[in-house]
Amino acid sequence: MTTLTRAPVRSPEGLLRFAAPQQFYPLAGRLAPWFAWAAALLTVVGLYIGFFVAPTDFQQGEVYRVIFIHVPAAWMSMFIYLVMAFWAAVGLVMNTRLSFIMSQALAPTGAMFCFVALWTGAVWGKPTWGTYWVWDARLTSQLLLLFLYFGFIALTRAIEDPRRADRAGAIIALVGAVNVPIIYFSVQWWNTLHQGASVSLTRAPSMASTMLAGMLIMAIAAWMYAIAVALWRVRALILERERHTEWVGEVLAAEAQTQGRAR
Amino acid sequence: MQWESWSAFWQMGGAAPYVWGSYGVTLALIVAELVLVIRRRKDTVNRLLRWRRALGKDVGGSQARMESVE
Amino acid sequence: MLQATDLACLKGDRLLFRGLALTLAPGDLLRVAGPNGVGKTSLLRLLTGLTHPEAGEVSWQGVALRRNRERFHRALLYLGHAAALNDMLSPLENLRFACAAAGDEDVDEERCVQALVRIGLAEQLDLPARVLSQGQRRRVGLARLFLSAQRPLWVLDEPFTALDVNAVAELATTLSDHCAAGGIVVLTTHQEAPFARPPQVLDLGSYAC
Amino acid sequence: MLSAFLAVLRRDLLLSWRGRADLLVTLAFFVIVVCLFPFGVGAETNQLRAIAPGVLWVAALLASLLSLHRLFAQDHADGTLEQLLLSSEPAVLWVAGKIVAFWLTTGLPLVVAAPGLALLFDLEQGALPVLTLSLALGTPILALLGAVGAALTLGVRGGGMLLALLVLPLYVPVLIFGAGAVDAYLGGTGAAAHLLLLGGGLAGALALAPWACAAALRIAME
Repeated sequence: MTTLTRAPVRSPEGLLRFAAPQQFYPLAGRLAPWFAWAAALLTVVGLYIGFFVAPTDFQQGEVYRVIFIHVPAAWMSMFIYLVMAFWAAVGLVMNTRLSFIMSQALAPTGAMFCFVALWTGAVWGKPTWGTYWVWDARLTSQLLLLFLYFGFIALTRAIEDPRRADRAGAIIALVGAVNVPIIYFSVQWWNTLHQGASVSLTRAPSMASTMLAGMLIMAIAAWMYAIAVALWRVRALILERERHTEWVGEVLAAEAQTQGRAR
Repeated sequence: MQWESWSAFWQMGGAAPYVWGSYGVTLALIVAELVLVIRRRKDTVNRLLRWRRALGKDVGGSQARMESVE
Repeated sequence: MLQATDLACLKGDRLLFRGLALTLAPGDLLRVAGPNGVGKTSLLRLLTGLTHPEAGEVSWQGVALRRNRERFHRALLYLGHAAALNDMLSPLENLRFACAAAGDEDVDEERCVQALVRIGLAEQLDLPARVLSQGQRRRVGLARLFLSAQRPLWVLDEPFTALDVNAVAELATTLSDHCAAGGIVVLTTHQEAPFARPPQVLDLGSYAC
Repeated sequence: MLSAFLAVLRRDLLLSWRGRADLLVTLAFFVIVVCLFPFGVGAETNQLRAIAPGVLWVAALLASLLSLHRLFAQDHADGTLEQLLLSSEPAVLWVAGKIVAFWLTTGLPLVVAAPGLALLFDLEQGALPVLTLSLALGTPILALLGAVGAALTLGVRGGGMLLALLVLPLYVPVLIFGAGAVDAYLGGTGAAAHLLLLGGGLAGALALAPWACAAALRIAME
């Protein structure tokens, strides 16, 4: 016997799934400025230490001061990829939309840091090695990481259905994350075979503690910056995704009012 | 203090183009990213507001029906 | 027994329908009706487990599809909008592949030939599929009905399209027989067909958002 | 259990045979790309000998990318993919069948043709078996990884370019160990380590890629 009925109430599980972005949106809006200010403050402190406290390097002279952005950027670019893959995995397993949005919001910042690491590495290389680019294991895997970022961003942008874009992006992020260590070790292997260990970015162990302090503070600043920007981007993505819900309508109405007042 | 004068600071012991080139590009990229993020948010809000207004009457109607369902 | 509770379907950023529930027991023949774009195909694909609902759940014999995929797919025959024919293969090759890929290991070449002859493609058995007419292509897909009697649940998207009057009548008889034997049929169609007893109708338009 | 695997394998091989002109295009592309290099870098024998492994490997990699976007496209367009996803057999099996058929029709010809082309670069005779073996182990990895990319970009606008962007970075380790195997043999250190690593990579890709590919196909049908 066929029965065709209209369900009276939504299941609680469904409600929960719809609700998560709604609660995160205002939270992200409240948190982001704090992270942004922390980033700005730490950058000022870090750069002060880097430029005015840390001594001149006895081998490289002043050029080494690029380290205060190069190393944090390189760390962030790798770490953000792993965080992206983590959110992708969470999204695939738990089926939560917010996780996919998080991983997509992180990608452009990760790519930016990746490019910064490459650029500063190359610029640093010219006075140190006499050439802008060597096919050093780190630089090369950094370059490939940039391509992985581009692939992820291009794929998630090219697919129009957001559900499919989320999941397809998650798979490529995970495949990439499995490959990042493989790429790194293979490039290192290849590098040692072809050039020997003559050219390496490995820094002297006797790094002055003020140098290290400046670098670490800059790394934390990069962290704060990445979080702030990702949160802001998440907000825009959430609005876009949830546009057919009631609460986005309310948010938009409030935005329209403030815009009107500003004019 | 590491520097004898401000001009010594800007010259960076002869490595000025490399050091300031790195910092300049990084700063430019960060500013560009921030601008893009802020503009993206504005664009999204404006586009969605336009979208709501365009659908205005329809949305209102179906909204009412959805509420009557629940 | 096929059961759906509180289904919501999102396509792109548009909510097609929500709050849809249905229960189909052996012997039921359900016709999904509604204007174009209301989500008839989307509903059928939800019921086959090809897509996942935005909210709600589909279950087969009381177990949710995602926990029961293999058993459910053994019980299901879905014929979609596209005929699943490769133009470079003959109807016979296409049909044999379709059965083997679906997991019907007991279907041999002899039975495929019989099915194709019965549906009126005796002369086209070995021609490449690209020379077939629309109606003939549709028939190759429908030939699987004769080989899938052991699959209780048939989900058919527009099975009557491009068929002539006689073929429509024959197909209606086949579907009615399947239901009489305890099967379940869900289909979409825009045309009336002479079923043995009138199908139940689900008007999707009334669930639209 | 294997019926879906065998059915897909048999059908795809049959389809490739009926459309065999397409296969020759892949092979011709491989040959032509390899032959372009002497024009670009000069025909100095020692130099050609030195770059031969890399050239052959890069050309094989590009050639295997050439027809990759067609791996699932036809089945996607005509509805066969839907039917396969509704099979009661596990999707991993028939996905593996498709990948095997794809490699047999596009990868294997490259493996067979490579030693002949290597002679054009005056590669040492003893290195030919190493080259062949490295390609035989490496090109299946390319097919497996590529299949994941092909499934992800199925039906996406600009899919072909996107596919290249997605999979080429992932191909780099294969290229390194593949070309490296021949270099290592020529350098006298022996190719065993490289070939073992390639073999390990193949085992890993065989274990993981069909799953990822099946998941990507399910996503693509949503």
